Amino acid sequence: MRIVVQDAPFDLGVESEAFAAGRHDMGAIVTFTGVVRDTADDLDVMEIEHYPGMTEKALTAIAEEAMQRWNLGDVLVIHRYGRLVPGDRIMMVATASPHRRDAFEAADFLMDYLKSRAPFWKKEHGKGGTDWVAAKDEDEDALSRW
Amino acid sequence: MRIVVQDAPFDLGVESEAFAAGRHDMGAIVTFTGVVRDTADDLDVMEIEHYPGMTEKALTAIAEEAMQRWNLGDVLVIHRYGRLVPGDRIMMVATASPHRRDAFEAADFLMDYLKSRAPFWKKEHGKGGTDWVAAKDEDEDALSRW
Amino acid sequence: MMDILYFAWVRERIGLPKERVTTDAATVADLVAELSAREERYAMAFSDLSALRVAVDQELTDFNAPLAGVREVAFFPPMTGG
Amino acid sequence: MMDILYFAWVRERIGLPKERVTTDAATVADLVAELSAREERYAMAFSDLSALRVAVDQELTDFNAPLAGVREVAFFPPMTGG
Repeated sequence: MRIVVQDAPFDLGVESEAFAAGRHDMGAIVTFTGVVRDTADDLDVMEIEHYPGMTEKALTAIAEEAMQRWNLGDVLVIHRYGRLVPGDRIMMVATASPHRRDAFEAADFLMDYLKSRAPFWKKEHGKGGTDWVAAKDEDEDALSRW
Repeated sequence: MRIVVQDAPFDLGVESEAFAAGRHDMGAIVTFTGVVRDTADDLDVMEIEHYPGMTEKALTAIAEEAMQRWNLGDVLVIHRYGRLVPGDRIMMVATASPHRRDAFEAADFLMDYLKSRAPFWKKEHGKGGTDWVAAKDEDEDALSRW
Repeated sequence: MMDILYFAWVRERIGLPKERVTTDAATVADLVAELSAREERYAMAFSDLSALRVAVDQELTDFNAPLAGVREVAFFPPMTGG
Repeated sequence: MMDILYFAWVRERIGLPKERVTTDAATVADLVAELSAREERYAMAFSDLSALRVAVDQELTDFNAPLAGVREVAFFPPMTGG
Protein backbone atom coordinates (compact mmCIF):
# COMPACT_ATOMS: atom_id res chain seq x y z
CA MET A 1 0.00 0.00 0.00
CA ARG A 2 1.36 3.37 -0.95
CA ILE A 3 -0.21 6.77 -0.21
CA VAL A 4 1.33 9.89 -1.72
CA VAL A 5 0.20 13.49 -1.18
CA GLN A 6 2.34 15.99 -3.05
CA ASP A 7 2.29 19.24 -4.97
CA ALA A 8 4.68 17.95 -7.63
CA PRO A 9 3.31 16.30 -10.78
CA PHE A 10 3.41 12.52 -11.00
CA ASP A 11 4.12 10.43 -14.09
CA LEU A 12 1.10 8.26 -14.89
CA GLY A 13 3.11 5.92 -17.11
CA VAL A 14 5.93 5.41 -14.63
CA GLU A 15 3.52 4.95 -11.71
CA SER A 16 1.32 2.49 -13.62
CA GLU A 17 4.30 0.46 -14.74
CA ALA A 18 5.89 0.43 -11.28
CA PHE A 19 2.61 -0.57 -9.64
CA ALA A 20 2.11 -3.49 -12.03
CA ALA A 21 5.72 -4.63 -12.08
CA GLY A 22 6.77 -7.98 -10.75
CA ARG A 23 3.38 -9.28 -9.64
CA HIS A 24 2.85 -12.88 -10.75
CA ASP A 25 -0.05 -13.50 -8.39
CA MET A 26 -2.28 -10.58 -9.39
CA GLY A 27 -4.18 -11.11 -12.63
CA ALA A 28 -6.01 -7.78 -12.66
CA ILE A 29 -4.78 -4.21 -12.35
CA VAL A 30 -7.10 -1.21 -12.50
CA THR A 31 -6.03 2.41 -12.51
CA PHE A 32 -8.13 5.55 -12.30
CA THR A 33 -6.63 8.91 -13.17
CA GLY A 34 -8.34 12.25 -12.55
CA VAL A 35 -7.51 15.07 -14.95
CA VAL A 36 -8.21 18.81 -14.59
CA ARG A 37 -11.00 19.29 -17.07
CA ASP A 38 -11.78 22.45 -18.95
CA THR A 39 -14.97 21.79 -20.86
CA ALA A 40 -15.99 25.39 -21.50
CA ASP A 41 -12.46 26.65 -22.22
CA ASP A 42 -12.72 29.13 -19.36
CA LEU A 43 -10.61 27.55 -16.60
CA ASP A 44 -7.16 29.01 -16.02
CA VAL A 45 -6.10 27.40 -12.75
CA MET A 46 -7.49 24.71 -10.46
CA GLU A 47 -6.22 25.33 -6.95
CA ILE A 48 -6.36 22.40 -4.56
CA GLU A 49 -6.19 23.01 -0.83
CA HIS A 50 -5.81 20.17 1.65
CA TYR A 51 -5.41 19.48 5.35
CA PRO A 52 -1.83 18.29 5.92
CA GLY A 53 -1.76 15.45 8.40
CA MET A 54 -5.43 14.58 8.13
CA THR A 55 -5.18 14.04 4.37
CA GLU A 56 -2.64 11.23 4.71
CA LYS A 57 -4.63 9.67 7.57
CA ALA A 58 -7.91 9.80 5.66
CA LEU A 59 -6.40 8.33 2.49
CA THR A 60 -4.69 5.58 4.47
CA ALA A 61 -7.96 4.70 6.23
CA ILE A 62 -9.83 4.55 2.92
CA ALA A 63 -7.13 2.36 1.34
CA GLU A 64 -7.07 0.04 4.37
CA GLU A 65 -10.82 -0.30 4.22
CA ALA A 66 -10.55 -1.29 0.55
CA MET A 67 -7.87 -3.87 1.40
CA GLN A 68 -10.22 -5.38 3.98
CA ARG A 69 -13.32 -5.43 1.82
CA TRP A 70 -11.79 -6.83 -1.37
CA ASN A 71 -9.17 -9.40 -2.25
CA LEU A 72 -6.35 -7.01 -3.11
CA GLY A 73 -2.62 -7.47 -3.35
CA ASP A 74 -1.85 -3.77 -3.40
CA VAL A 75 -3.34 -0.28 -3.46
CA LEU A 76 -1.79 2.98 -4.64
CA VAL A 77 -3.22 6.45 -4.04
CA ILE A 78 -1.53 9.61 -5.31
CA HIS A 79 -3.19 13.01 -4.85
CA ARG A 80 -1.78 16.39 -5.70
CA TYR A 81 -2.48 19.76 -4.15
CA GLY A 82 -1.52 23.29 -5.18
CA ARG A 83 -2.07 25.04 -8.49
CA LEU A 84 -2.91 22.88 -11.50
CA VAL A 85 -3.88 23.78 -15.05
CA PRO A 86 -6.26 22.02 -17.47
CA GLY A 87 -4.83 18.72 -18.64
CA ASP A 88 -2.81 18.21 -15.44
CA ARG A 89 -3.40 14.94 -13.61
CA ILE A 90 -4.87 15.63 -10.16
CA MET A 91 -4.70 12.14 -8.74
CA MET A 92 -4.62 8.45 -9.44
CA VAL A 93 -5.58 5.26 -7.67
CA ALA A 94 -4.48 1.75 -8.62
CA THR A 95 -5.63 -1.64 -7.39
CA ALA A 96 -4.15 -5.10 -7.96
CA SER A 97 -6.19 -8.26 -7.39
CA PRO A 98 -6.27 -11.88 -8.47
CA HIS A 99 -9.72 -11.15 -9.96
CA ARG A 100 -11.00 -8.37 -12.16
CA ARG A 101 -14.22 -7.76 -10.22
CA ASP A 102 -12.32 -7.01 -7.01
CA ALA A 103 -9.89 -4.71 -8.79
CA PHE A 104 -12.72 -2.74 -10.44
CA GLU A 105 -14.94 -2.48 -7.38
CA ALA A 106 -12.12 -1.48 -5.07
CA ALA A 107 -10.94 1.28 -7.42
CA ASP A 108 -14.51 2.51 -7.76
CA PHE A 109 -14.92 2.48 -3.97
CA LEU A 110 -11.62 4.33 -3.45
CA MET A 111 -12.73 7.06 -5.84
CA ASP A 112 -16.14 7.50 -4.23
CA TYR A 113 -14.62 7.83 -0.76
CA LEU A 114 -11.75 9.97 -1.87
CA LYS A 115 -14.21 12.41 -3.49
CA SER A 116 -16.21 13.04 -0.33
CA ARG A 117 -14.13 11.90 2.63
CA ALA A 118 -10.59 13.05 1.98
CA PRO A 119 -9.92 16.68 3.01
CA PHE A 120 -9.32 18.33 -0.36
CA TRP A 121 -11.07 21.44 -1.66
CA LYS A 122 -10.96 22.70 -5.21
CA LYS A 123 -11.07 26.35 -6.23
CA GLU A 124 -11.42 27.36 -9.85
CA HIS A 125 -9.80 30.49 -11.23
CA GLY A 126 -11.14 31.35 -14.66
CA LYS A 127 -12.59 33.93 -16.97
CA GLY A 128 -15.80 33.84 -14.96
CA GLY A 129 -13.98 34.68 -11.74
CA THR A 130 -12.89 32.60 -8.78
CA ASP A 131 -15.05 30.04 -7.01
CA TRP A 132 -14.87 27.10 -4.68
CA VAL A 133 -16.17 23.95 -6.35
CA ALA A 134 -19.37 22.86 -4.60
CA ALA A 135 -19.69 19.27 -3.45
CA LYS A 136 -22.21 17.36 -5.54
CA ASP A 137 -25.15 15.55 -3.95
CA GLU A 138 -24.48 12.67 -6.34
CA ASP A 139 -20.97 12.27 -4.91
CA GLU A 140 -22.34 12.02 -1.37
CA ASP A 141 -25.08 9.67 -2.57
CA ALA A 142 -22.48 7.46 -4.27
CA LEU A 143 -21.18 6.40 -0.84
CA SER A 144 -24.41 4.54 -0.12
CA ARG A 145 -23.48 2.05 -2.84
CA TRP A 146 -20.83 0.52 -0.55
CA MET B 1 -10.62 4.51 -30.72
CA ARG B 2 -7.65 2.20 -31.11
CA ILE B 3 -7.73 -1.61 -31.32
CA VAL B 4 -4.45 -3.52 -31.32
CA VAL B 5 -3.99 -7.30 -31.65
CA GLN B 6 -0.37 -8.34 -31.56
CA ASP B 7 2.03 -11.01 -30.38
CA ALA B 8 4.63 -8.46 -29.25
CA PRO B 9 4.60 -7.17 -25.67
CA PHE B 10 3.15 -3.71 -25.03
CA ASP B 11 4.41 -1.14 -22.56
CA LEU B 12 1.70 -0.41 -19.99
CA GLY B 13 3.34 2.85 -18.90
CA VAL B 14 3.83 4.20 -22.40
CA GLU B 15 0.33 3.16 -23.48
CA SER B 16 -1.32 4.66 -20.37
CA GLU B 17 0.56 7.92 -20.76
CA ALA B 18 -0.13 8.15 -24.50
CA PHE B 19 -3.83 7.41 -23.98
CA ALA B 20 -4.19 10.11 -21.33
CA ALA B 21 -2.03 12.71 -23.06
CA GLY B 22 -3.43 15.94 -24.32
CA ARG B 23 -7.05 15.52 -23.25
CA HIS B 24 -8.40 18.63 -21.56
CA ASP B 25 -12.04 17.60 -21.90
CA MET B 26 -11.85 14.17 -20.23
CA GLY B 27 -11.71 14.25 -16.45
CA ALA B 28 -11.59 10.50 -15.87
CA ILE B 29 -9.32 7.82 -17.27
CA VAL B 30 -9.63 4.16 -16.31
CA THR B 31 -7.27 1.39 -17.37
CA PHE B 32 -7.55 -2.33 -16.83
CA THR B 33 -4.55 -4.58 -17.36
CA GLY B 34 -4.68 -8.37 -17.42
CA VAL B 35 -1.57 -10.20 -16.24
CA VAL B 36 -0.65 -13.88 -16.67
CA ARG B 37 -1.17 -15.21 -13.18
CA ASP B 38 0.65 -18.11 -11.62
CA THR B 39 -0.93 -18.65 -8.24
CA ALA B 40 0.27 -22.21 -7.65
CA ASP B 41 3.75 -21.69 -9.09
CA ASP B 42 3.10 -24.40 -11.67
CA LEU B 43 2.49 -22.45 -14.89
CA ASP B 44 5.31 -22.32 -17.42
CA VAL B 45 3.64 -20.88 -20.49
CA MET B 46 0.24 -19.39 -21.30
CA GLU B 47 -0.44 -19.86 -24.99
CA ILE B 48 -3.09 -17.63 -26.52
CA GLU B 49 -4.69 -18.60 -29.81
CA HIS B 50 -6.97 -16.23 -31.70
CA TYR B 51 -8.96 -15.93 -34.90
CA PRO B 52 -7.18 -13.40 -37.12
CA GLY B 53 -9.68 -11.17 -38.85
CA MET B 54 -12.59 -11.95 -36.56
CA THR B 55 -10.63 -10.85 -33.49
CA GLU B 56 -10.19 -7.30 -34.74
CA LYS B 57 -13.83 -7.15 -35.87
CA ALA B 58 -15.14 -8.44 -32.53
CA LEU B 59 -12.99 -6.04 -30.48
CA THR B 60 -13.99 -3.11 -32.69
CA ALA B 61 -17.68 -3.99 -32.30
CA ILE B 62 -17.34 -4.22 -28.50
CA ALA B 63 -15.49 -0.89 -28.33
CA GLU B 64 -18.05 0.79 -30.59
CA GLU B 65 -20.86 -0.50 -28.40
CA ALA B 66 -19.13 1.00 -25.35
CA MET B 67 -18.75 4.35 -27.15
CA GLN B 68 -22.49 4.33 -27.85
CA ARG B 69 -23.61 3.33 -24.37
CA TRP B 70 -21.40 5.66 -22.33
CA ASN B 71 -20.14 9.21 -22.66
CA LEU B 72 -16.61 8.39 -23.77
CA GLY B 73 -13.97 10.46 -25.51
CA ASP B 74 -11.78 7.51 -26.37
CA VAL B 75 -11.31 3.76 -25.99
CA LEU B 76 -8.15 1.68 -26.27
CA VAL B 77 -8.01 -2.12 -26.47
CA ILE B 78 -4.73 -4.04 -26.74
CA HIS B 79 -4.72 -7.84 -26.69
CA ARG B 80 -1.77 -10.14 -27.20
CA TYR B 81 -1.64 -13.66 -28.60
CA GLY B 82 1.12 -16.24 -28.71
CA ARG B 83 3.27 -17.59 -25.89
CA LEU B 84 3.31 -15.64 -22.62
CA VAL B 85 4.89 -16.37 -19.26
CA PRO B 86 3.70 -15.52 -15.73
CA GLY B 87 3.93 -11.79 -15.08
CA ASP B 88 3.47 -10.90 -18.76
CA ARG B 89 0.64 -8.49 -19.54
CA ILE B 90 -1.96 -10.19 -21.72
CA MET B 91 -4.11 -7.22 -22.53
CA MET B 92 -5.29 -3.80 -21.49
CA VAL B 93 -8.30 -1.59 -22.03
CA ALA B 94 -8.51 2.13 -21.35
CA THR B 95 -11.47 4.50 -21.31
CA ALA B 96 -11.59 8.29 -21.16
CA SER B 97 -14.74 10.14 -20.12
CA PRO B 98 -15.80 13.49 -18.69
CA HIS B 99 -17.19 11.55 -15.70
CA ARG B 100 -15.75 8.80 -13.54
CA ARG B 101 -18.86 6.60 -13.53
CA ASP B 102 -18.86 6.34 -17.33
CA ALA B 103 -15.14 5.57 -17.45
CA PHE B 104 -15.46 2.82 -14.82
CA GLU B 105 -18.60 1.22 -16.22
CA ALA B 106 -17.35 1.24 -19.80
CA ALA B 107 -14.03 -0.40 -18.83
CA ASP B 108 -15.92 -3.01 -16.79
CA PHE B 109 -18.25 -3.65 -19.75
CA LEU B 110 -15.33 -3.94 -22.19
CA MET B 111 -13.67 -6.54 -19.97
CA ASP B 112 -16.82 -8.61 -19.55
CA TYR B 113 -17.44 -8.71 -23.29
CA LEU B 114 -13.83 -9.23 -24.21
CA LYS B 115 -13.68 -12.26 -21.86
CA SER B 116 -16.55 -14.11 -23.51
CA ARG B 117 -17.13 -12.58 -26.95
CA ALA B 118 -13.71 -12.00 -28.47
CA PRO B 119 -12.22 -15.06 -30.16
CA PHE B 120 -9.27 -15.84 -27.91
CA TRP B 121 -8.47 -19.18 -26.30
CA LYS B 122 -5.95 -19.81 -23.57
CA LYS B 123 -3.90 -22.96 -23.15
CA GLU B 124 -1.79 -23.53 -20.07
CA HIS B 125 1.49 -25.42 -20.20
CA GLY B 126 2.73 -26.32 -16.74
CA LYS B 127 4.00 -28.93 -14.39
CA GLY B 128 0.55 -30.50 -14.32
CA GLY B 129 0.54 -30.90 -18.10
CA THR B 130 -1.15 -28.98 -20.88
CA ASP B 131 -4.77 -27.89 -20.85
CA TRP B 132 -7.17 -25.48 -22.50
CA VAL B 133 -8.59 -23.03 -19.99
CA ALA B 134 -12.31 -23.69 -19.61
CA ALA B 135 -14.73 -20.77 -19.90
CA LYS B 136 -16.28 -19.90 -16.56
CA ASP B 137 -20.03 -19.73 -16.07
CA GLU B 138 -19.53 -16.56 -14.05
CA ASP B 139 -17.91 -14.89 -17.06
CA GLU B 140 -20.89 -15.73 -19.25
CA ASP B 141 -23.27 -14.65 -16.48
CA ALA B 142 -21.43 -11.33 -16.14
CA LEU B 143 -22.78 -10.28 -19.55
CA SER B 144 -26.31 -10.12 -18.18
CA ARG B 145 -25.27 -7.13 -16.07
CA TRP B 146 -25.24 -4.91 -19.16
CA MET C 1 -16.84 -23.59 -51.77
CA MET C 2 -16.48 -22.62 -48.18
CA ASP C 3 -13.59 -22.33 -45.74
CA ILE C 4 -14.07 -24.14 -42.45
CA LEU C 5 -11.85 -23.08 -39.57
CA TYR C 6 -11.25 -24.84 -36.27
CA PHE C 7 -9.74 -23.32 -33.13
CA ALA C 8 -8.38 -24.49 -29.77
CA TRP C 9 -9.30 -28.08 -28.85
CA VAL C 10 -11.66 -28.36 -31.82
CA ARG C 11 -8.67 -27.78 -34.08
CA GLU C 12 -6.64 -30.32 -32.12
CA ARG C 13 -9.33 -33.01 -32.22
CA ILE C 14 -10.02 -32.61 -35.91
CA GLY C 15 -6.32 -32.31 -36.59
CA LEU C 16 -6.29 -29.30 -38.87
CA PRO C 17 -6.85 -25.55 -38.57
CA LYS C 18 -8.66 -24.99 -41.84
CA GLU C 19 -10.09 -26.81 -44.81
CA ARG C 20 -11.99 -25.93 -47.93
CA VAL C 21 -15.20 -27.87 -48.54
CA THR C 22 -17.87 -28.01 -51.17
CA THR C 23 -21.22 -28.50 -49.50
CA ASP C 24 -24.93 -28.12 -50.07
CA ALA C 25 -25.65 -27.83 -46.35
CA ALA C 26 -28.40 -25.29 -45.79
CA THR C 27 -27.54 -24.49 -42.19
CA VAL C 28 -24.63 -24.79 -39.78
CA ALA C 29 -26.37 -27.78 -38.18
CA ASP C 30 -26.56 -29.48 -41.58
CA LEU C 31 -22.86 -28.84 -42.11
CA VAL C 32 -22.06 -30.30 -38.69
CA ALA C 33 -24.06 -33.44 -39.55
CA GLU C 34 -22.26 -33.72 -42.87
CA LEU C 35 -18.81 -33.37 -41.29
CA SER C 36 -19.65 -35.70 -38.39
CA ALA C 37 -20.66 -38.41 -40.90
CA ARG C 38 -17.27 -38.15 -42.57
CA GLU C 39 -14.89 -39.45 -39.94
CA GLU C 40 -14.74 -40.37 -36.29
CA ARG C 41 -12.55 -37.36 -35.35
CA TYR C 42 -15.25 -34.98 -36.64
CA ALA C 43 -17.98 -36.92 -34.88
CA MET C 44 -16.01 -36.68 -31.65
CA ALA C 45 -15.29 -32.97 -32.01
CA PHE C 46 -18.97 -32.25 -32.67
CA SER C 47 -20.40 -34.72 -30.16
CA ASP C 48 -21.53 -32.03 -27.71
CA LEU C 49 -22.69 -28.91 -29.50
CA SER C 50 -23.42 -27.14 -26.21
CA ALA C 51 -19.63 -27.04 -25.70
CA LEU C 52 -19.11 -25.37 -29.09
CA ARG C 53 -19.54 -21.94 -30.57
CA VAL C 54 -19.83 -21.07 -34.23
CA ALA C 55 -19.03 -18.00 -36.29
CA VAL C 56 -20.28 -17.47 -39.82
CA ASP C 57 -18.28 -15.01 -41.90
CA GLN C 58 -16.55 -13.94 -38.65
CA GLU C 59 -19.75 -13.13 -36.77
CA LEU C 60 -20.87 -15.21 -33.78
CA THR C 61 -24.13 -16.97 -34.51
CA ASP C 62 -25.92 -20.23 -33.69
CA PHE C 63 -26.27 -23.65 -35.29
CA ASN C 64 -29.50 -22.71 -37.07
CA ALA C 65 -27.75 -20.04 -39.12
CA PRO C 66 -28.24 -20.42 -42.89
CA LEU C 67 -25.19 -20.95 -45.07
CA ALA C 68 -26.36 -19.47 -48.38
CA GLY C 69 -23.64 -17.18 -49.73
CA VAL C 70 -21.37 -17.83 -46.76
CA ARG C 71 -17.62 -17.97 -47.38
CA GLU C 72 -16.25 -18.88 -43.94
CA VAL C 73 -17.51 -20.95 -41.01
CA ALA C 74 -15.53 -21.39 -37.78
CA PHE C 75 -16.02 -23.81 -34.90
CA PHE C 76 -14.44 -23.32 -31.49
CA PRO C 77 -15.01 -23.72 -27.74
CA PRO C 78 -16.36 -20.86 -25.59
CA MET C 79 -13.89 -18.00 -25.68
CA THR C 80 -11.47 -17.27 -22.87
CA GLY C 81 -9.91 -13.90 -23.65
CA GLY C 82 -9.01 -11.08 -21.36
CA MET D 1 -5.43 25.16 24.68
CA MET D 2 -6.66 23.97 21.35
CA ASP D 3 -5.74 24.62 17.71
CA ILE D 4 -8.63 25.58 15.47
CA LEU D 5 -8.10 25.22 11.74
CA TYR D 6 -10.19 26.62 8.91
CA PHE D 7 -10.11 25.50 5.29
CA ALA D 8 -11.43 26.66 1.91
CA TRP D 9 -14.14 29.35 2.11
CA VAL D 10 -14.40 28.99 5.89
CA ARG D 11 -10.77 30.08 6.09
CA GLU D 12 -11.44 32.95 3.69
CA ARG D 13 -14.51 34.19 5.60
CA ILE D 14 -12.87 34.02 8.98
CA GLY D 15 -9.68 35.47 7.55
CA LEU D 16 -7.12 33.10 9.04
CA PRO D 17 -6.07 29.47 8.56
CA LYS D 18 -5.41 28.63 12.18
CA GLU D 19 -5.67 30.03 15.68
CA ARG D 20 -4.98 28.82 19.18
CA VAL D 21 -7.84 29.24 21.66
CA THR D 22 -8.44 28.60 25.32
CA THR D 23 -11.95 27.34 25.77
CA ASP D 24 -14.18 25.48 28.19
CA ALA D 25 -16.56 24.42 25.44
CA ALA D 26 -17.74 20.88 26.09
CA THR D 27 -18.70 20.05 22.51
CA VAL D 28 -18.00 21.25 18.99
CA ALA D 29 -21.42 22.94 18.98
CA ASP D 30 -20.49 24.86 22.15
CA LEU D 31 -17.24 25.94 20.53
CA VAL D 32 -19.11 27.13 17.43
CA ALA D 33 -21.48 29.18 19.66
CA GLU D 34 -18.52 30.66 21.52
CA LEU D 35 -16.70 31.62 18.31
CA SER D 36 -19.87 32.97 16.66
CA ALA D 37 -20.45 35.28 19.64
CA ARG D 38 -17.00 36.76 19.19
CA GLU D 39 -17.25 38.58 15.89
CA GLU D 40 -19.49 38.96 12.87
CA ARG D 41 -17.07 37.12 10.54
CA TYR D 42 -17.31 34.00 12.72
CA ALA D 43 -21.08 34.28 12.97
CA MET D 44 -21.25 34.48 9.18
CA ALA D 45 -18.93 31.55 8.60
CA PHE D 46 -20.96 29.40 11.01
CA SER D 47 -24.41 30.64 10.01
CA ASP D 48 -25.36 27.42 8.21
CA LEU D 49 -23.88 24.39 9.91
CA SER D 50 -25.39 22.04 7.32
CA ALA D 51 -22.88 23.53 4.85
CA LEU D 52 -19.98 22.73 7.19
CA ARG D 53 -18.02 19.68 8.18
CA VAL D 54 -15.88 19.26 11.28
CA ALA D 55 -12.86 17.13 12.14
CA VAL D 56 -11.66 16.58 15.70
CA ASP D 57 -8.03 15.55 16.01
CA GLN D 58 -8.04 14.92 12.26
CA GLU D 59 -11.02 12.55 12.27
CA LEU D 60 -14.33 13.52 10.65
CA THR D 61 -17.07 13.78 13.25
CA ASP D 62 -20.23 15.81 13.97
CA PHE D 63 -21.09 18.92 15.95
CA ASN D 64 -22.08 16.92 19.03
CA ALA D 65 -18.56 15.57 19.45
CA PRO D 66 -17.07 16.19 22.91
CA LEU D 67 -13.93 18.29 23.17
CA ALA D 68 -12.37 16.88 26.37
CA GLY D 69 -8.69 16.20 25.72
CA VAL D 70 -8.90 17.38 22.12
CA ARG D 71 -5.91 19.20 20.63
CA GLU D 72 -7.16 20.14 17.17
CA VAL D 73 -10.53 21.05 15.68
CA ALA D 74 -10.99 21.87 12.00
CA PHE D 75 -13.94 23.44 10.18
CA PHE D 76 -14.41 23.25 6.43
CA PRO D 77 -16.99 22.85 3.65
CA PRO D 78 -17.87 19.43 2.19
CA MET D 79 -14.80 17.96 0.56
CA THR D 80 -14.25 17.96 -3.18
CA GLY D 81 -11.24 15.73 -3.81
CA GLY D 82 -10.56 13.28 -6.61
